Amino acid sequence: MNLHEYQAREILRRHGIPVPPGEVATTPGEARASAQRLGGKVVVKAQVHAGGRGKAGGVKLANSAAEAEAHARAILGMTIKGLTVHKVLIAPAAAIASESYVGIIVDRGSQRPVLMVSPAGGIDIEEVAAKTPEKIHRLAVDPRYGLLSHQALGLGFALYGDVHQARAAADIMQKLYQVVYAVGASLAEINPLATTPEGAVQALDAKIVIDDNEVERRPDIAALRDVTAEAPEEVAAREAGLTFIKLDGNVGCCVNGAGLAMATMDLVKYYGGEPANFLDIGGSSKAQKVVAALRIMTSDPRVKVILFNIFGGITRGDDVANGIVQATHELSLKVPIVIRLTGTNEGEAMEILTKAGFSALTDMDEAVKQAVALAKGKAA
Amino acid sequence: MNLHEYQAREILRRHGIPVPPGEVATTPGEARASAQRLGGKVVVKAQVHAGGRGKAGGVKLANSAAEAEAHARAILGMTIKGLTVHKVLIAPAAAIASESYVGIIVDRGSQRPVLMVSPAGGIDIEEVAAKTPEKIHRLAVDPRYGLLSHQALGLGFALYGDVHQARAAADIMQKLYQVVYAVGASLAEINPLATTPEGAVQALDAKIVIDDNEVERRPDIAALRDVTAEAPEEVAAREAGLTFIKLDGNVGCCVNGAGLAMATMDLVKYYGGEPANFLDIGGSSKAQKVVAALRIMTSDPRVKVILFNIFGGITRGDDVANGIVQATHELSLKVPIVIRLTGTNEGEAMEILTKAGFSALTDMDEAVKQAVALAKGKAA
Amino acid sequence: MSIFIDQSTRLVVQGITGRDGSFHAKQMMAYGTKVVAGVTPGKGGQRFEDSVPVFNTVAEAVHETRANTAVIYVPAAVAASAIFEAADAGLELIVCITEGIPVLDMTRVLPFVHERGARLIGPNCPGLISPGKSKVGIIPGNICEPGKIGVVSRSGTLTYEIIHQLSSHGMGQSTCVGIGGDPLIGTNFVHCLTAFEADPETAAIVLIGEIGGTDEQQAADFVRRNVSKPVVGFIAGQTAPPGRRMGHAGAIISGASGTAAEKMQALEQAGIGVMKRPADVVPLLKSARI
Amino acid sequence: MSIFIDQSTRLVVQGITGRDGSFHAKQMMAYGTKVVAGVTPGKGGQRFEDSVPVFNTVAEAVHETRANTAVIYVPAAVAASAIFEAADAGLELIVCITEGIPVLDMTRVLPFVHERGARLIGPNCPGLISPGKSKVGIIPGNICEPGKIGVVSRSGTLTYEIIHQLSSHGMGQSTCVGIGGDPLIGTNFVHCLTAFEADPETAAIVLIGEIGGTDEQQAADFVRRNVSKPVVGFIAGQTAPPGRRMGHAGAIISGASGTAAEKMQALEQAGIGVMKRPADVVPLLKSARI
Repeated sequence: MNLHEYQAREILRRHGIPVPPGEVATTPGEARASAQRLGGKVVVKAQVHAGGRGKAGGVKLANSAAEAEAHARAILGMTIKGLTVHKVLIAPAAAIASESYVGIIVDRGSQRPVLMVSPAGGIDIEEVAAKTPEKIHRLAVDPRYGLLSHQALGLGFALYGDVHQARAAADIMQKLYQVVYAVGASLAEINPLATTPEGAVQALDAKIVIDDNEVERRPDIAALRDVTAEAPEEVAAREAGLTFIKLDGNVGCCVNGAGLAMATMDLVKYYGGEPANFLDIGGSSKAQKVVAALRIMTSDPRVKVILFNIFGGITRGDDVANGIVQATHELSLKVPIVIRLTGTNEGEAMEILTKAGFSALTDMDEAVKQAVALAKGKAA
Repeated sequence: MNLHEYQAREILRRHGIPVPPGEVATTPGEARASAQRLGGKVVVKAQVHAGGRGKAGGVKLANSAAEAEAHARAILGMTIKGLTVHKVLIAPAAAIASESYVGIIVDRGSQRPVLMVSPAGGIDIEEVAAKTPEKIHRLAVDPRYGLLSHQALGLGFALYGDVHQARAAADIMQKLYQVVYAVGASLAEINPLATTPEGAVQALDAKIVIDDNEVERRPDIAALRDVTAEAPEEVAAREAGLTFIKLDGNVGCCVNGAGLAMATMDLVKYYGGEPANFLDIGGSSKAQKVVAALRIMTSDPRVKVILFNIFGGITRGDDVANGIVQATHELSLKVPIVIRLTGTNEGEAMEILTKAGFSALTDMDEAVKQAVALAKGKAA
Repeated sequence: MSIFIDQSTRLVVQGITGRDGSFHAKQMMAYGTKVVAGVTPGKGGQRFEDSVPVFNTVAEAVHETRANTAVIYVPAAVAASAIFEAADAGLELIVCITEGIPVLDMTRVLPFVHERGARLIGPNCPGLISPGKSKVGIIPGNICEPGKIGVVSRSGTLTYEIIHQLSSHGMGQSTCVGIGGDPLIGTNFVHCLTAFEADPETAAIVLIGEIGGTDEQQAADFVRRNVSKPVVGFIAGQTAPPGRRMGHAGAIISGASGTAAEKMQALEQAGIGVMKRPADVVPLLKSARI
Repeated sequence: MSIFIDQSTRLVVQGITGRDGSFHAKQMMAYGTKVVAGVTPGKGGQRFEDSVPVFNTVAEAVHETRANTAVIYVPAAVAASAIFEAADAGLELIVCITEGIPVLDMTRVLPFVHERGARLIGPNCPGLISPGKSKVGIIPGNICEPGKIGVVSRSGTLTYEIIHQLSSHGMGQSTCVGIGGDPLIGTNFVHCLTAFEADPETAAIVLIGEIGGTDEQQAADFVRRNVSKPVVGFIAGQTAPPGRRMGHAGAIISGASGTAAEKMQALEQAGIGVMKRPADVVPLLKSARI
C-alpha cells in the first residue's frame, strides 16, 4: 500500500525527522490560501501513486500565491500514468545547498532491512546507482540490534564532511529505521535529504510503502489508504479478497494461486492470445469470491472470453463451480466461459457445472487453446 | 535509586498493566478523603524505601474512611528501618483469589534480564525460593529479541491453568519487560500479581529499582527521586559525587576506589578498630570533593579519627592534599586525621601537606594501625 | 531416502483445532504422516480425533511426544510467534503454511531460527511431501507418486500442476518442496538443490521459479557449480507486467529487475532445460534420459 | 609471553581528544604502547601529539592503521556505542575504562561483542598492563615490574596496592588485568585464569575479588579443576554491610548472598591461599615457593 508524499512527510515529522512545512490542497483556492500562509514562493506537487511526477508536469514552482493557484488548477484533475490527481501538496520553495539520498528497503538477499545512502541524491538517483554504484553506500541492518549509532554516523560521514551535518543525518537515519518498524513499511525513503544554505539537514520529499500484510494490525495506517488514488477495479478486487492486475488483452483469466495464474497467462500468450488480467482468487474459495471475480472481469468491455483455471488444493472445486453458477444468476454474462478444473472435489464440481449447462475440461493446455480460439472469434 | 510503590504503580499503569486505583496522602485528612473516594474499605500503606513494611506496622487495613484517617495518623511520621514515613498510599482493599509473583532482574550469571514467576506469590516469596525452588520458574530473556509472546505465555501457564488468565499474565510480563528498558530498571517486580474472585489479573503491589547509571539520561525518572526518603548524609554524598554508606564504628575512612575502600575497612577491623563508614571519592579528585567528604564524616559525632587512604592513579595526590588543607579552613576539624598517600603526584602532595602541618604515610598498614590507635584514645 | 521428511518425521501441528489446521491434520494423518501432537493454547489435555494429544505449548508437546517437526496453520497475526515457539522448543524442521506474515516480522524470526539450528520452510508455502512416506503441509497427496524426481517450487498450485504432469506420465517424486512465495523465506532453492544433490534416491530435479528477486539466478549459478544431476526449470510470469515499483530503492537494491527472461536465460546458461509451459516437464526430463 | 597484550598490540584510542583520553594516551605512549590511531568524530585528519592520526570512525582507523586493540575513554552516555563500534570494526581486544554505563546497555553490547568474536575487558575497569611490553588503560606503569606473577582483579586502586606490594618485594608481573567492578563485564576471572594457565611466562596467579555475585566462587571451582599453577586470593569487603536489597528478586536469583566469608571459604576449599590483608600477598606467594 502506497502512501502519499504528504502522508509520509507527516509520519517522518511525528518521528522527529526535520521536514519543512507543507499543506495539502484539493482545490485551486485552497492552494492559493496555503501558498499565502507559506510565504508565496512555493512548490505545487501532485499527490499521486506514480513515479515521474515532475516529468509529467505534476510538480511546479510558483513565485506567488496567484501562480500557485494557477498551477494547482492545472495539476488537479490531470492524469499521471492512468491515475487522476485529486490533491496537491503546497510546500515552501526551499533554497537547497546539496541533495542526498537516504532509503531503507527490506532486502531479500540479506533478509534484512538495508539502509542505502548516497551524497548524489535527487531525481537521478537511479542513474547514479546504475552508472556510479560506488556512490551508493549500503548497510544491511541487523534487526536484532537495530541501526546502531556508530553505523548511522559512519554513513552520515559518507554524506557530509561536517560533523554536525553527519550527526544530523545519522539521527535522521536512526529515526527513519524506527519509522520502518513503527508503521510496517517495506520501503521508506527520503529523496532528497537536503541541506539548506545555512547548513540545516531536512527531508524535502519522502516515500513510504506499507507492507500489505501489516495493514490489518495497524488501523491508523489503514486509515491512510486513499481509494480515490487507485484503479477502481483493483479496489473492488481487494475488497473481495482477490488479487487483480489489469492488462491490455482480451482473455480474462481467473486462477487459484499466483504462480498458476502467471503460468496460465503465459500459456495464453504461448497459444497466441493476450491475457486481459492477472486474477488470483487465493486459497479460500467461497462462491462469493468467484462472483466478484466474474463481475470485475466482465466490467471490462475488451474481455471476449473468460478462462477459469482451478487446481484444487485448499481451494475446493465445488465452491468454484457454485460461484460460477451463482454468477450466471446475478450477472448477465455476455462472453463465453471456458473452465478447466481439477483436484479437490473435482467430481462434485463437474456435476454442478453440468447441471447448470456448463462443460469443463481437466487439461490446462486444452482449456487455454479453447479460450484463445474463442477470443479470436472462432468456435472452440 | 528506589522508587516508591505509588510511583512504580503509576509507571506500570502507564505501560498498560492493570493496577487497581490508589491515591497518595501526606496527611491523615488527605487519607480520609482518599478513602472516601475509594469506597471506605482501604489499605493504608507506608511509602518508604524499606522492606518488611507490613511487619513493622506500616501497612494497615481500614474498614472506613475514619479508620483510614486513624491509620494514616499512626503511620505518617513513624520510622521504619531508620527512615521516616512521609507519605501513605491509599488503595481499595481488594478481594484476592490468588497471589502470584512476577519479577525481572538483571542477572550477572546469564548477563541477561531474568524473568522469574511463581504461583506462590505474596510476602513469603523468599521462603518459597529457599525451600521450594521448583515453584520458581525462570527465563533468561535474550535482549536481542525481547520477551517473546510464546515465552511469556508458557510462564503464564505456569501461573494459571485458565488460558485467559495465562494470556493476561503473559501480557503483563511482556509489558513489565518493556518497563525495565523504558525506565532503566535493574529490578521490576509485581508481588502479588493477584487474581480477583471474578478472575481478573491485577498488579497489587510493585517495586522498581532504577539503575543509578540510567538516572542522568532520564530526567523524567530523575524527577521521581524523593530525597526526604533517604538518609541525609547519603543525599549530601551523592550530590558531591561521592559514594557513602554509614556504619556503626568510629574510624572515618576516605578512600579512592571501592575495592581499596573495602580493603581499608577490612584492615581497620583487622587491627581491632571499627569503620564508621564506607566512602569512595572516586577517580576524579577535585579538592572540593575531599572537603565534602570531610564535612560528611565530621558531622557524625561518633567519628574519633579520620583515615585517608589514597593510591593515586587517575586520582592525583596533590588534589587530595589540597582538599584536606582547604577543608581545614572551611570546617573546624575536631578529630585527628591520618593520611596515607602514594602514587600519582605523591611528591607534590607531601609538600602541600607538610606545609600545612600535616604528615603523611605511604604504607597502608601503618596508617590503619595509627588511626585505630587514635580512635581508641591512644597516642599514635 | 528423500529430503527433509520421511517415516522418521514426528509431527506437531500448531493450530490443530483451527479450521485449516484440523482439516489438514486429518489429511496428513490419512496420508500416513506421524502426527504425534497438536498445540492450541487453552486446549491442552484434549485429544484431536480421539487420538492426537493436544498441548498448550510446543515445548510441552516436544517434551511429551519427541516431535521433531512442526507445521503451522495459525492465523497470520500470530504466525511469527508460532515459528519462534517452534524454534525455541528445539524442533529441527518447521513448516509454516500461513500466508500474510509481515515481512518485518520475518526479519526477526529468521535469525532466531538460524541461531537455534532449525530449518524453516515457508512461510506462505504449501509445505512438502515425500510420496509414500510423509506429507507435511497441504500438497494434495493423491496427485503424488513415489519416485526419483525432486521438485522444488516457489509456487503452490503451479507445483500441483507440475506434479500432476509428472505422476500422469509415470514419473514419481522423491520429495516435492514448496518453499513459498514471500520475499523472506527460511529455505531457498539452493538449500533444496543441495539436499537433492546429496539424496541418492533423487535422480533429477525440477525447479519452479517466478519473476521477482534473484533466487533463480543464484540457483542457476549453484547448479552450474555443484549439481551433477539433471535439472529442468520453469519460470512463471513471462507475460506479467513489470511489478509495482518500490520507489527508487527497489531499483537500487536489485540492480537487475528480476524478469522472467533474465531468469530463463540464467537457467539456460547453467545447462538447465527450460520449459516453455508446464506440459514440457516430462519431455524435457525424458530428453535428459531420466 | 603475557596475556591479551604485548609488543604486537596496536592500539586505537577512542576519545583520544577528550580530557581522560588525551591524558592516558600520552601515558601509554610514554610507557611504550604502540598507539597507532585515535578516534574522535569530527576530528578526523588531525594528529594527536603531532604523531598519532585521528579518525572520525574506528572502521577508518582500523582500515588505515591495522589497529588490533581499542581502549575506550568516552563519556558513559556514548560508551556502549563505542564498544559496538569497536567490535563492529573487527578489533580483537576492546578495553573499556569508562565508568557508569547502564547495565541494560551492556545486556545488548555483550552478545554483539561475543558474536563478533572480540574480547571485551571492562567496562568500569583500569585496563591491563604487561609490564615492559604494553599498557592499555590507566594502571600506573611505574608501580609495575616485568616478572612471572599474573594478577587479575575486579578492583582498581586495590589492584595498584597489590601490584605495589609485589613490585616492592621483587615479584614482577607477567600481566595485570583489571576486569572491572560492574555487574556485567566482558571478561571474567575464569577467562583470565584460563589465559594465565596457558601462558608459559606466568608462574603464579593473584586473584583479587570483592563481595557480590558469585564470580569468585566460579573462579575457585575453575582453579580446583583446571589450574596447575599456585593461586593466591583476596576478597575485599569482609566488613562491608550487607548490600542494599534489590527487592525479593535479588535474593531469589542469587540464592547465596555473595558475602566475603562465603567467597573466602570457596577459595580456601579450592586450595587457594587466602590473604587476610593486601600485605599478605608476598608471604603467601613465597610459601607457595614462587
